[in-house]
Amino acid sequence: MSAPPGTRPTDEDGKAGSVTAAARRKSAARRRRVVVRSMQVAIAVAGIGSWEILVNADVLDEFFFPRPTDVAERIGDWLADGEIFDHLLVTLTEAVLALLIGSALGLVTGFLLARWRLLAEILDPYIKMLNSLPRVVLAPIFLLWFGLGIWSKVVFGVTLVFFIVFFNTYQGVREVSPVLVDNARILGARERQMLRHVFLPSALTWIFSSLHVSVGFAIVGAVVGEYLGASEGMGYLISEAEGLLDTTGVFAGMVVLAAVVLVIDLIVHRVERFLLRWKPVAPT
Amino acid sequence: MSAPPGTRPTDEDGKAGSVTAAARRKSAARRRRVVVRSMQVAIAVAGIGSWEILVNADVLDEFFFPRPTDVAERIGDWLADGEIFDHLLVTLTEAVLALLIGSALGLVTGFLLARWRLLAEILDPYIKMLNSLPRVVLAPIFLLWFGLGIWSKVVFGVTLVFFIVFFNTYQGVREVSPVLVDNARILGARERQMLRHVFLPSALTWIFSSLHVSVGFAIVGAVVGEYLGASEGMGYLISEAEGLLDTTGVFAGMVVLAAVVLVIDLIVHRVERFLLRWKPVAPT
Amino acid sequence: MSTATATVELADIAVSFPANDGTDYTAVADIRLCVEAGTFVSVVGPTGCGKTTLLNAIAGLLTPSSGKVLIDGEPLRGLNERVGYLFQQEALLPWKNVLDNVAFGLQLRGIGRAAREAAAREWIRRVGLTGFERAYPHQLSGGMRKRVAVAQTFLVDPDILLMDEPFGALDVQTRQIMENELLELWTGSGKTVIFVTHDLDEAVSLSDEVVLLSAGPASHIVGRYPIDLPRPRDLMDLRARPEITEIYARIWADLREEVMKGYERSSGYAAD
Amino acid sequence: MSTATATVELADIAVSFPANDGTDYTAVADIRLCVEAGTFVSVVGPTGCGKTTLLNAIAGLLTPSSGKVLIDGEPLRGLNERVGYLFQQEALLPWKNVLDNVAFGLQLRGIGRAAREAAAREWIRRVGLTGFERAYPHQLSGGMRKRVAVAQTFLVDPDILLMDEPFGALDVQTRQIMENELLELWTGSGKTVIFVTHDLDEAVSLSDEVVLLSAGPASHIVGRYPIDLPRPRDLMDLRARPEITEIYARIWADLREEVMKGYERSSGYAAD
Amino acid sequence: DDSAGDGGSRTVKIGVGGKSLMVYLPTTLADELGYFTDEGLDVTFDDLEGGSKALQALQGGSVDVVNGFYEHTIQMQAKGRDLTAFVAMLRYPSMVLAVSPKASKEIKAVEDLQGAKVGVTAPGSSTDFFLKYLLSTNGLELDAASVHGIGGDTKALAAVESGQVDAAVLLEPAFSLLQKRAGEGGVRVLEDTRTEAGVREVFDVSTYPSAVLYSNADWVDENRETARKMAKAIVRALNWIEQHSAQEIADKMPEEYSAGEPEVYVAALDAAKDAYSQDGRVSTDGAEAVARVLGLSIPEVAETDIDVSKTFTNEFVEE
Ligand SMILES: Nc1ncnc2c1ncn2[C@@H]1O[C@H](COP(=O)(O)OP(=O)(O)OP(=O)(O)O)[C@@H](O)[C@H]1O
Ligand SMILES: Nc1ncnc2c1ncn2[C@@H]1O[C@H](COP(=O)(O)OP(=O)(O)OP(=O)(O)O)[C@@H](O)[C@H]1O
Ligand SMILES: [Mg+2]
Ligand SMILES: [Mg+2]
Repeated sequence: MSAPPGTRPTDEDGKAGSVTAAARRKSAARRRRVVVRSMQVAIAVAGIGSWEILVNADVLDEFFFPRPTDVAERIGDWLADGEIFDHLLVTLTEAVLALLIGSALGLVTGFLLARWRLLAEILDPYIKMLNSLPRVVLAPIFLLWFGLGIWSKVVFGVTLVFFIVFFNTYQGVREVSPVLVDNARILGARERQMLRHVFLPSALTWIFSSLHVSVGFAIVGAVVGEYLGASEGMGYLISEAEGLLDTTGVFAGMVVLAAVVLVIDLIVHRVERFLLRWKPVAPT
Repeated sequence: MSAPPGTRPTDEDGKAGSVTAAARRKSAARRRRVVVRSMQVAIAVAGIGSWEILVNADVLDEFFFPRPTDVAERIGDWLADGEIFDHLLVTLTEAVLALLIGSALGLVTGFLLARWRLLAEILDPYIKMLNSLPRVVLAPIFLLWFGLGIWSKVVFGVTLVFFIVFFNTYQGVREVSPVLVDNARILGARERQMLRHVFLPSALTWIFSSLHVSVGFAIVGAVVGEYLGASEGMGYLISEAEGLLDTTGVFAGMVVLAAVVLVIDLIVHRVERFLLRWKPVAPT
Repeated sequence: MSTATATVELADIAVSFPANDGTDYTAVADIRLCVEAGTFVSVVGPTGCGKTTLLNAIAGLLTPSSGKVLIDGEPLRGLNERVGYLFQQEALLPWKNVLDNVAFGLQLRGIGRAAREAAAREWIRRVGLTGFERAYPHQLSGGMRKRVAVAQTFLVDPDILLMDEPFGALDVQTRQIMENELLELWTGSGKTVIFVTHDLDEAVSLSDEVVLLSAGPASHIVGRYPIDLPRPRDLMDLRARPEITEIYARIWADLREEVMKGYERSSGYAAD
Repeated sequence: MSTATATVELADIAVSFPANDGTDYTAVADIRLCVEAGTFVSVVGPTGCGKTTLLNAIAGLLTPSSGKVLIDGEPLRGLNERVGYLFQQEALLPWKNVLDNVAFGLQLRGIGRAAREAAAREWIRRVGLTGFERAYPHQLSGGMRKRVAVAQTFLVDPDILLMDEPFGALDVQTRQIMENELLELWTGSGKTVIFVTHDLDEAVSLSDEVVLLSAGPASHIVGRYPIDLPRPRDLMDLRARPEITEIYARIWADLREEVMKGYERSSGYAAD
Repeated sequence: DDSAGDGGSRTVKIGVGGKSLMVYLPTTLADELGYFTDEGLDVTFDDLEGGSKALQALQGGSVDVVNGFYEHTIQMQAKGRDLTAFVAMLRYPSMVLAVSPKASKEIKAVEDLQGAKVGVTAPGSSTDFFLKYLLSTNGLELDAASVHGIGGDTKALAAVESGQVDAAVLLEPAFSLLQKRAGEGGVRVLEDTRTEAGVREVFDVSTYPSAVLYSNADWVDENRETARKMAKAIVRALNWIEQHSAQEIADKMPEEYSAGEPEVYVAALDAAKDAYSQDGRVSTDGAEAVARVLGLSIPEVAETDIDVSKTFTNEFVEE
């Protein structure tokens, strides 16, 4: 791709040329963002529009697939009413706590086992068995230990997030380039310093990859936890609507959740971009 | 660590020395395996034993934490009865299908989006929103679309496995060393060949890391799917036991599941070891 | 063996990279160079001046910020399909053993297993790695990996050969063997070779012309030294010939000046 | 600057690696070598003979299959805490910029930011990278990365310095500057230096002794060439001196023999 | 201060196995009408995913009282734990065995369920016991029909409507909605326990206790005053129900409850209204009927000599 002829003359001089290049890169990025946003909107419009049309044409059963306009209206009511914010806050608190605690535990365990291989081999089957337990079935025990408040939901989310983060951290640490490890050790790094300067930064892409999945699972954990027993929160709202066969309410609840996830993920993404700022842009 | 003096003389000759080294490595590996296995057994014995003692001492409520001996007895009954195998087979079929379909979809989507970055940017929010939907709430729609048979459970599992595999594949492909990519392209690789020879092998550690988590989630998906509506399978069995307030049955079901997971994971592990046989042993 | 030839022309090329403070770092600028089809050109210059950058531009892996790369007079768009490129960094596929790595180019061209493995084994022999066909890259020494890369690149027989310090990790003698293999491959093939090296001896004795780049930033061509020696050349003999020593001394002096300039300048220019 | 000195002794060392067919590949065998404290020894040999393997053993990164590494007469267990090691491969931390990479060793020793950055800047200047303090490794050329690694290793001032082809990626002049820096660092410091290189000129002009390894497998020491030249040496002058040319020629011939042997042998030994 | 002077705590946590379910309506209504407050009680609700989760919450100490099914008191007695139901809110269990409009075969009576797929809310739940009881009283084996757990709400509706199950035991308001959606005569009803006639036909008793407030026997003993106040509030709510129309009741319920399809809600309420208890009492013959039904499905209950008198008390509702 050659430069447009108009920009040519300034390129003769090194500095001026470089400014143009930077400007060009910036405007290309802006153009790309516009394309992305408009495509996203187009997809949303097309998806929701065809949904609405299909419902109106009775192809989709309105009971199971409530009209998007009804869902929007319900959300509007909720927002106007304001009560939704209390529920949302509860669920959000649970999800964020689950994300923080779950990933902290996953990180620590992942590092520990990746560095202490014998322990990893010993615990391997236990971890895999624990990961296969259906959390829903364990709900009574969570209730027993953590009560009906937010903590049983947090634990619920933690049991999902933990394993996702753990497996990726574990593998991420083991994937660290041996030369980097050797070099740091020769330069005098103790185990703790290795973690901080070598293993953690190197495993970061792995960790963030798992965090992106975890955001969704933390929300799911909180909601399902509430669904199983609670007196507030989005899961409670959804479960109540479900008991009343009010599918519009169920969908409205899910839409609100989905919107919230985007916000949390945006935060994760920002942190990621900051921590991984040293990375070369990926090849295409 | 110096060699034991006894083995020294043979080392004078290159070939003999190397045979000894290979033998030494092998016996070290065997010793390690023995340590690992015996520690695993020790943990199991200690864990189950103290559980039994705590229940007998009424520290743990038997209503929530059934006596391990009772659980074992129940499993024995089930095995003797033989009916358990039908249930197990159903759940296993669902889980394996969920694992296969979910990871295949995750892989394909992951590759597609990693290679087609504009599409990835456009779809990004949608994927994250979908991942945050509580699957349990969607059960009516799964049921409507996929019936009460195994397929609604498979879909349930797929919705869990897909995201885990997808996010890791996506990141794994993007982490491929740019030099390898450039080299392969210069050597004449078309996009399909790049996938086969560069991206797939390079992303394999990422993919397998996600598969290890996915095995557990596939089982969970199948069980929870059955839990929500089925006439057979381990989830049905567990849910029935729960309705009957028969916690012994609930735990027995979970123990059987956990055992099964180890078997599936063993298979995944074997495949992994074969496909990643080119890897140097990780540094310690 | 292919017989197509290709002229490589760098028309007023500049390349800049985004620096961490948001400005640009201009690596090379004002590069005008025409490499006639079938000639062997070496590029030398102070480390970090932009040699690799130029090769990347010719390979189409990097789009110049301004200027064009012309192949046979046609502006290059996207990847240059006619080049073979021996990278400065290691670029072997870690999951393929030596045999499969060397045969990779042929595999991509759809050549059957038997045929490509026979060809690969021949090149493995020529770079002295017989016996290591089944070894994976991590089981080889640095120099051995480099030789595998040489075999990999030579085997696909490209019209344009870009080589970035290919023999730097080899001992003198193995290096000579490799140089001879290269000349043998090149002689009469009509290939265009662009060869980056730090060994002036090597540059002078192999090439038709040596191009000297200035110290960065905004590195440009400061000298071109045609080497009018008869071919075929006997590399062993060559180094003693007076013409060689004379050219060598000139390049050496010019390069030294550039390096010193760069050293002094480096405290003046700030990337941060 | 530390003043402790260390004798490095390789007592009958052999190293073998598991090959892919389950047998072992013996890289080096019967290595007996004593490097006196404070001496500068270069190791040369055909590529793939086992030079890096030896350095790894001395650094404690690799346990010999038989034999012992003795440091000041004490058998080495685990990592050798007294070495600095300039790896043949790239080993910079990609997430640290040049300044932080160079200062890394001091950071690990708990030295405060201001002090370690001042020291690091000084070394960055000495390797000619002023202006690139904030650049990340992927923004540097191959030779620049190598120089960052040099600065990183030199800055921690170890008793034993292991260097694996440190200057191979540098142009001749920058290489000389680096060699001078190395000699300056070493002279009078009592450091023991073990230096792997393919440049015989470099080996001869820097060292007290050159050690030649045979071609692999089971590589062993085939020649030791003491270089009895007065110090301090003027590297520029040195290469013209007749003693040098003579030693050079001897090593050259012996090395050539080894390389040729290896080439012939390589079809006889099979790793697969 | 947490105690109401003599005999009991002032704050009560009630666990409900699906608060929006119509069978538990009187509790919500009592709360909405302020009857608990009138008694000086501070009541909070926790909504649990089902009756057994609510029971587990009680066992684990997360809630004080459960608004759940009477059967659990019998099941727990078989496990050697005493629960006491102290006020009933339903006299007819309100379970309806209905045939799917898309049933795979002609089903006219319970006998025709042989080999059919039948939906219940969950295996091991009241609906499951109900089905087993019907099968056995109609001369079929307990496993004559294959039982599917399909939940009690949207999922159940989806399963029945689409013919995933041939028949199902449904609760309100799912059944009313099904009827409305299938149109006049679209749904064949095999058994309907929303009326006295239905209950008598199926169980051969006049009342059959289902939704109740129960707690651990110890708790009831120690909080007699609180139990009495709660029972009183519920009975007042029951009386209020009797005296008002379905529409009026619906209007008193929280707004969300009529957010979906208000007409269906009212219609369902209208159909179920008769099933609510009038005096809050549990009858002994009804309790024995429950024990009989459970004994069929649960060997543990069959093997135990159940003393139903220990599972409930009417002393708090008898004023
Ligand atoms: N991706 C990049 N981002 C920023 N700067 C870069 C990038 N790649 C190269 N540079 C800069 O461009 C200049 C030239 O780099 P290049 O790799 O072409 O040098 P070179 O001549 O090949 O050096 P060497 O002999 O050491 O290999 C260097 O100053 C380097 O810092
Ligand atoms: N991890 C390994 N597994 C198997 N073989 C290995 C391994 N590392 C090195 N070798 C073998 O040991 C021999 C010596 O390797 P080494 O890297 O020491 O060579 P070198 O002398 O440093 O060569 P160069 O000059 O090319 O760097 C080689 O034949 C190599 O194949
Ligand atoms: Mg370069
Ligand atoms: Mg080496």
